[in-house]
Amino acid sequence: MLNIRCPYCEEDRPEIEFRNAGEAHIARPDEPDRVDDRQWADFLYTRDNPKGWHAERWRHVHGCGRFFNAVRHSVDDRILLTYKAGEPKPDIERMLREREA
Amino acid sequence: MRYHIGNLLRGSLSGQTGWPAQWRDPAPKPSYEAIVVGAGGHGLATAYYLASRYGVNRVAVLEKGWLGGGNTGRNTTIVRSNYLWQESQGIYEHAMKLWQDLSHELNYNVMYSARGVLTLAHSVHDIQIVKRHVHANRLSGIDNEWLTPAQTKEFCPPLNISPSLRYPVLGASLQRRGGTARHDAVAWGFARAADRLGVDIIQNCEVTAIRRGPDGAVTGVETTRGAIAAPKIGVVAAGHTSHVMAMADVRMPLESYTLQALVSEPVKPVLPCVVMSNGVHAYISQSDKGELVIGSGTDQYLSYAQTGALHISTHTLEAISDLFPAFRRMRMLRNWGGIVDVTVDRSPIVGLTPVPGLFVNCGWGTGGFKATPGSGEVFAATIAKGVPHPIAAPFSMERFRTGRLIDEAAAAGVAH
Amino acid sequence: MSASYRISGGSALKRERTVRFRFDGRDYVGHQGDTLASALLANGVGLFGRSFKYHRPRGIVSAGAEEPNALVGAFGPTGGFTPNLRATQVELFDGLVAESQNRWPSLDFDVGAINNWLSPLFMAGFYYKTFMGPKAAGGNWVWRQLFEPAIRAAAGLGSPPTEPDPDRYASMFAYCDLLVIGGGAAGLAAAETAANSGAQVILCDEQAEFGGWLLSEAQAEIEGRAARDWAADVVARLRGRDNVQLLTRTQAFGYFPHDFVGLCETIEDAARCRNPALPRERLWQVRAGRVVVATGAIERPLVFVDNDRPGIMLAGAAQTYLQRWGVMPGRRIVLFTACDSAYPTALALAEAGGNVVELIDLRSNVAEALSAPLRARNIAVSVGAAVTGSRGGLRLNSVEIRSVDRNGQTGAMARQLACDTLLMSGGWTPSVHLHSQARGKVAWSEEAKAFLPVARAGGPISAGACAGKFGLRAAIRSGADAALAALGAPPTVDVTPAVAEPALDLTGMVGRVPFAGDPRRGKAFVDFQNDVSARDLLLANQEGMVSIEHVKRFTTTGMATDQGKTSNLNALAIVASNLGKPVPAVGLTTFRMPYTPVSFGSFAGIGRGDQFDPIRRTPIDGWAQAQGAVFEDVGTWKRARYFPKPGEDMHQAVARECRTVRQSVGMLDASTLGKIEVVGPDAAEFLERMYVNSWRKLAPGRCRYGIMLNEAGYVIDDGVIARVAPDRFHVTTTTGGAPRVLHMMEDYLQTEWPDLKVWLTSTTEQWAVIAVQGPKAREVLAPLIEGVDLAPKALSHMAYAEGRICGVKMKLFRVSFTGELGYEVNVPADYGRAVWEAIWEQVEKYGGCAYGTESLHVLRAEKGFIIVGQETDGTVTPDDVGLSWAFGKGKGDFVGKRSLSRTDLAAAGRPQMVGLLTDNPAIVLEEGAQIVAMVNAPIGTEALGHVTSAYYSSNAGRSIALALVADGRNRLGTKLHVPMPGGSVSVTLVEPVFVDPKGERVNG
Amino acid sequence: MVERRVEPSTATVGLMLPAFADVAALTQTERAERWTLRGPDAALDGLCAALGLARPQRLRATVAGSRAAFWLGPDEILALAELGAAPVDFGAGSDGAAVEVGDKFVGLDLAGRRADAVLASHCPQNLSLAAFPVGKVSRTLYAKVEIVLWRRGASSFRIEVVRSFAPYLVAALTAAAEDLAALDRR
Ligand SMILES: Cc1cc2nc3c(=O)[nH]c(=O)nc-3n(C[C@H](O)[C@H](O)[C@H](O)COP(=O)(O)OP(=O)(O)OC[C@H]3O[C@@H](n4cnc5c(N)ncnc54)[C@H](O)[C@@H]3O)c2cc1C
Ligand SMILES: NC(=O)c1ccc[n+]([C@@H]2O[C@H](COP(=O)([O-])OP(=O)(O)OC[C@H]3O[C@@H](n4cnc5c(N)ncnc54)[C@H](O)[C@@H]3O)[C@@H](O)[C@H]2O)c1
Ligand SMILES: Cc1cc2nc3c(=O)[nH]c(=O)nc-3n(C[C@H](O)[C@H](O)[C@H](O)COP(=O)(O)O)c2cc1C
Ligand SMILES: [Zn+2]
Repeated sequence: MLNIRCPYCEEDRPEIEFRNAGEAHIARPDEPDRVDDRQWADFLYTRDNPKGWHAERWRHVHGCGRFFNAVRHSVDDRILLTYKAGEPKPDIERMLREREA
Repeated sequence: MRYHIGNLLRGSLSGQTGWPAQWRDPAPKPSYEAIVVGAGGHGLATAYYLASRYGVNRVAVLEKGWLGGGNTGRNTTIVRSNYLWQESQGIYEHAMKLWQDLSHELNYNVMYSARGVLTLAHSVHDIQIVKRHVHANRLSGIDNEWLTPAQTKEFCPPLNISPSLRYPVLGASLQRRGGTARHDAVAWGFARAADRLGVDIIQNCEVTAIRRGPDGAVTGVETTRGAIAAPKIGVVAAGHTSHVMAMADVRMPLESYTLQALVSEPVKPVLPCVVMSNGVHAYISQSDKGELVIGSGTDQYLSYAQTGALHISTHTLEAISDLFPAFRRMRMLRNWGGIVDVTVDRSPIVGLTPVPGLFVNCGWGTGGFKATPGSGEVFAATIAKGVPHPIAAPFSMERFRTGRLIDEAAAAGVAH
Repeated sequence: MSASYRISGGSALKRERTVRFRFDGRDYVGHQGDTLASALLANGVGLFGRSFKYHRPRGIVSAGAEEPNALVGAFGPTGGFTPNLRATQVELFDGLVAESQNRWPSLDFDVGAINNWLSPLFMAGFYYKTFMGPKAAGGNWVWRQLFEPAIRAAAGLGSPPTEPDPDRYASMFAYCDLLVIGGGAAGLAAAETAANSGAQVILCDEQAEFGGWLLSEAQAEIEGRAARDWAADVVARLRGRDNVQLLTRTQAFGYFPHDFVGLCETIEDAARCRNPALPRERLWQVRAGRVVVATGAIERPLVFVDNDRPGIMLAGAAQTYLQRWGVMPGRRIVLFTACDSAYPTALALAEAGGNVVELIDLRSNVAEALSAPLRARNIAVSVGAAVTGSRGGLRLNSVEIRSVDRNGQTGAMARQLACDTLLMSGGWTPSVHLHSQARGKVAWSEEAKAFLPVARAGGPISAGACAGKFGLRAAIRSGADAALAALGAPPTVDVTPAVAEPALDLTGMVGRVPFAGDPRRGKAFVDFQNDVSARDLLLANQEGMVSIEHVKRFTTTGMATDQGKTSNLNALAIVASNLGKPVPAVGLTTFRMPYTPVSFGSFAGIGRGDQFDPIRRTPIDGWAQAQGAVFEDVGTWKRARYFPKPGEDMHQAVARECRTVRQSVGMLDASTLGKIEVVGPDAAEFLERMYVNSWRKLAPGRCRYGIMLNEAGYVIDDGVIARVAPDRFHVTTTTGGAPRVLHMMEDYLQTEWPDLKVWLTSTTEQWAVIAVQGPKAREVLAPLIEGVDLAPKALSHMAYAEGRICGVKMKLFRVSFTGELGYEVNVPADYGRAVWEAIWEQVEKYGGCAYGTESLHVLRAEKGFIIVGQETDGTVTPDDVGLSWAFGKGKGDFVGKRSLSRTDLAAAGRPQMVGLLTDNPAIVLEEGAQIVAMVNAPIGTEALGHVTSAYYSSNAGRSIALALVADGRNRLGTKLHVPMPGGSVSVTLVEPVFVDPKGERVNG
Repeated sequence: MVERRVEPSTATVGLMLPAFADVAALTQTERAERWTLRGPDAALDGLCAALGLARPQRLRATVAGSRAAFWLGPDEILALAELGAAPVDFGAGSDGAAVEVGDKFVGLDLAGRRADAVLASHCPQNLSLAAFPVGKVSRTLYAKVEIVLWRRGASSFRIEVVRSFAPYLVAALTAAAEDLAALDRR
């Protein structure tokens, strides 16, 4: 059971309080009618599915109720950071370099 | 040397020293007619049928680890074909027919055991869904029958059909040809048979890049054991498909999750069939060796770790203990995970890709073991001919654009 | 009966308390503190079971969790039976009944032992090569009917439990700064060091007592006293602290991400005899700040031909039986070792009066300091020699010994040495299981002949023997250091107590003991339980199984219930030598949870019966129960399905209820309907985007039927939505869909449109909902209601009003899911039952009835209203089910809209909802039945659709059905066929409305 | 004028815990009024003020007399008030929402020597006094149901649970208390 820091509660909480909601930063087209079927299908279904760092959405559904994002490593489950919904996708490479330094 | 009781008896006089290696350990050649990426059951079956039925013999199967070590080696081995949609019935029933004689075809006892698969219904809504499957299957000539709770109990004595269960058993469908097969034997049987037809199975050889010509078409792969050329590449990498396809700049409608399974300590025969419940999320059978083989759900998040969370297996064992109150005293012997690649409609993708020469067979998610021979056969045809096999055609990537999904999940909860 | 192998001593025993127990039908006596293994050994029982495949007689090998052989079935204090228990871990209690396994008719005489003679046939993987049956005879049939059942009957170990488990299982979540796994020297030192620094500490050990090897130690002293006394002191100090939680009989079985560790605590059976209310086990789920793993090392057997006879045991185990349980393992004892630890063992046994005849050491160079004390006690010490075989029946009676030269060649001459007990030691394997489960890497150490844990920043820290620190002082020191490192405390001065210990080299050997002749001759067992011998490994390699993972699966080595604790390293070394590779190039198989098997019950905990999932009941449920309603599960809710009168079956009850509703009035408990209050200045705009309908122009006080799609364009929910105020909507959802819909709304609101000022609150359970439907509905309610004018003009169909009923605050909806004049009365849940009863009094006056969900389904089907999840299955668009009319005209984007124009969703000929009338009005179709164009359609005919709903309608006086049929609306009036096992049923496609097609009745 | 008047019936939550009073006692609280308050801070300030309460800070409660407000999330508060006081006027047109949920929840008081352990048996949060001090509130899980947990003292808690889940919750608490009673006496 992962230990996830909720950026709203500002506490680490057990995974079962949360619900995962898939890849983060996939913007819903502003004007869906203007995108073609392929772009729409990409929005609906195509995902990066990376083996490595992954920005993903979570909701603290049995806690504060808020959606937020986490950068988690899909192989070893380390969580680099969590941040509030609406905040930009962090520069993961840079963060990792800074960690190292 | 053929596998045969006579040879085994003869072998017993000489300490079984006469058996040759089941497959060679060849070094990669510079080029092949076709490369299959991934030596899981599907990849090996693809190679076997390419060589045996479609005349493509200069084939290499590249495997980053040991053959059969992916999901093929870690699944709960349920085999059935009682799917809802005609497209699915087509491909799974194609496989089901091949299972019937697979041991002979491969000269390898894959221990296909038609023990019957029960799918339990726990509510009025479940009954509607299960019966819809039964009717659809009957029309397609796929055996599937409805059992009352009493008949279900008769077929599976340890099952608790008490009406006081939290989710009582209100009946079940039974596919009698459904059952299990020995997962390792399937991989090994296909590997040995393909090897005998000249296919090079190259283990410890991870594909790290896909090479493409100026026209965009594939020309080969780079691997941890050097570059290998081929005009056709079939990617059959299950949970790792997105990762491999990204090497050719193709993004896939897939997400990879860890799916767990576990076995109990072995006991004498107690469970005569396979029991599945989508309602309480439990899948169970007993292996030839005596362990109860139990399937859990996936973790909720994307993962390439082959271990799952404790609360997931906990939930499964709760369900199993409720359905089989005596099994509560059984003990978990080993728990593991596999990485399954899941599409939004829980149906596979088999066919061509936007990259010429690149073919893909993936998205079998939590339920592709049963399809192994059928999937291999139609994928081999697709690679050999360059056009989708009719059975595979509906499973193209195009369906995500047109919306013509084959949504087994919507209709059945989970597809195992 | 006297326990003839019991001598004095035995620190674990309470000698004054005797315990009676039964094994294989014979009664024995032991002491409190005994395990089944120690008590039987004390009674001279050496034969414990039969092996998996060859049914070879087997005795005890070890004294702990690693035991491969001595598996028994036993009944617990409350009567529950468990197979495959290790006798070494079964604690005695008065009245224990245990039995051996995998033998017939008896342990002494087992027919299955014939397999031992057939073993040349039954080598690894034999079943893949045969039993396929003659192809002509339909090979599969022969396999299924003949061979497979035979294989299955032979396989398996113990008998399965057959009775429902009578026991309880408890659970606990725990947090700590430091979790210490293993309470030997290293673990105790780690726990005490951490405790001293003020940290919250949990220390667990799978055994009944803390101390680990210290309890078996015979020579070493700490601060001038027996090592076990030091352990007792540390434990006593730890017990006195409130920042330490001590857990004995508690196995750490699984290590999960983010330092989450699963522990299984076993409650002592003797205590459960005294108090049957005690749970059997308790699952601990521990989130640890840091973890110190101090799980010790496991001794390796030596692999030589016939090394599995009863009487052949690990040397350390013998020392443990002696020290802890006062058991002398045999009458004539020989030791065979590849490391130093057997020497103190030999001495200890001799000092306790044992007849130790000889120690055989594989090594040629052995320090005089080791052997001299043995020789002084008349124990012969033969160095550069090996045991190469054994003889005996149900117990060992002699071993074969040969010299071994420096190149590992055995001499030609063999001598036989009579003995009933051989104690072996191949060296010690660090228990890196949990470190590996935590995704820690291990590295091969050639000096230690072991894989040692490689520390990872932030990961668990291994200490003591499991980290290759075999000496006592080294173990204590490494435990203390590990605790400091884990807590980030500065390294302190060395506070390790003064330890006096012999310097022992525990390296030993891995692989197969040197042997003479053909490697395929005889069975030198590697994995005792699964009967895997060195020649099976050789066969696997010969057949091309070169990956250790293939070898494992082909031979099943390491796959038994002990998971290869004693065998894995030997197996892999043998494979390495077969392949001519170094050991690390072959590599280990994966360590998986659980460390030792854990009962399903422990995982399942309280989750059984009604506690499996919450049973949700409405405020009115008690009334329905009192009326004898029959309930159905709808999601987690129990809903009244129908209310049978005496003698009525479901069909009769439903027919009556449906008739009554249309003729006078009926009431339904609709409290489970999902309800969401949507509030805020942008509420209408938000709904505009979430539903296909328009909401901006809906006036306060009015309702509208809303349809919700997912982004892929398929119908996922529906419900009536009332505008309560300009900025406030009362949204209803399906019963099952409520949480999903709220989650999805929150998702869009929080992440797509955070600019919208809208706030959502689930009010599902705030309001009890009573639907009153039928021509008399108004008369029924009018006398009870205040503040709302029920007159049709004042409160027309799809109107909403607030007022009071029976003095209680009420939200009133004039809506109808039956097509009749109808209301839905919402009152605060605590008033639900009382208001229901008040309305019921009225309803009874009009000859009305209460109706359940089954009648509800019939009534709505008569009107062609869909049920999401029944007419729809996640692949159905609004147009498919005839709901295009609901689309808001000229409205902008909404969830799912874009998808509706995708090729397939916009295509002609999609399945469309229609009504079906069977030619024979008495035949009720089966839901889920298929629909085809042809009578008696042959197999393989493509279905045109399926029946989604089918009922007998007492109001229509015939059966009715709804269906999804390809291009259905264009086929109205045509005949199609429903193939059933007994033949086709012909149906005519009609508009999906069977009662009141003009829809006049809602107007009352 | 309507003749018929009815009384409320309190949600029945099943067996309480008297037999394990040495472990912990569980009692159902009186019926109460409750509101879910939602909105940005400014709106919540106003809504709380209407109840005579200060807006609670993250994971905390504010209390005034028999009223209390629990922080559930950055835009969500659960407010409690004794029945029968003067009706509350939240005022119209604020940027937030006050929704009546008095009967949605059932309140339970759990207190006693081992109250924390009874909770820790099935609640996955860290309930040590350091991590969950007196005055802290959190929405979380107990076995399979969601609860709102408020620590009122070192060994006393208030639990709010959605009414249909209450019987399950009480049964789970009871099982935990039974097990602890037996285990402690071991
Ligand atoms: C726990 C569990 C239970 C399941 N239960 C069932 C069940 O009961 N019934 C059922 O029908 N199905 C079940 N499944 C699903 C089934 O196992 C899979 O669908 C099926 O085995 C997939 O076969 P495959 O050959 O495509 O994949 P795999 O066997 O996973 O083979 C893919 C191979 O590709 C290799 N590979 C990946 N990347 C590379 C690379 N870059 N280079 C070289 N090689 C690479 C991998 O190492 C792997 O060996 C289950 C799955 C799991 C995990
Ligand atoms: N024969 C010998 O002379 C010999 C051999 C090896 C080690 N030793 C001695 O062993 C000691 C090493 O101390 P140590 O503390 O490292 O090891 P240890 O063996 O004394 O203690 C390890 C403890 O961990 C427990 N354990 C193992 N796995 C567990 C799990 N998964 N969950 C819970 N508990 C688990 C065991 O029950 C055991 O009590 C030293 O005293 C050393 O001298 C002696
Ligand atoms: C059907 C089936 C039965 C299994 N039976 C056993 C078993 O009896 N003993 C065992 O140790 N493992 C058993 N396993 C699990 C394997 O040991 C192993 O965990 C699994 O193949 C995944 O590989 P990994 O754990 O090496 O990652 C079984 C696996 C499967 C798929
Ligand atoms: Zn939060």
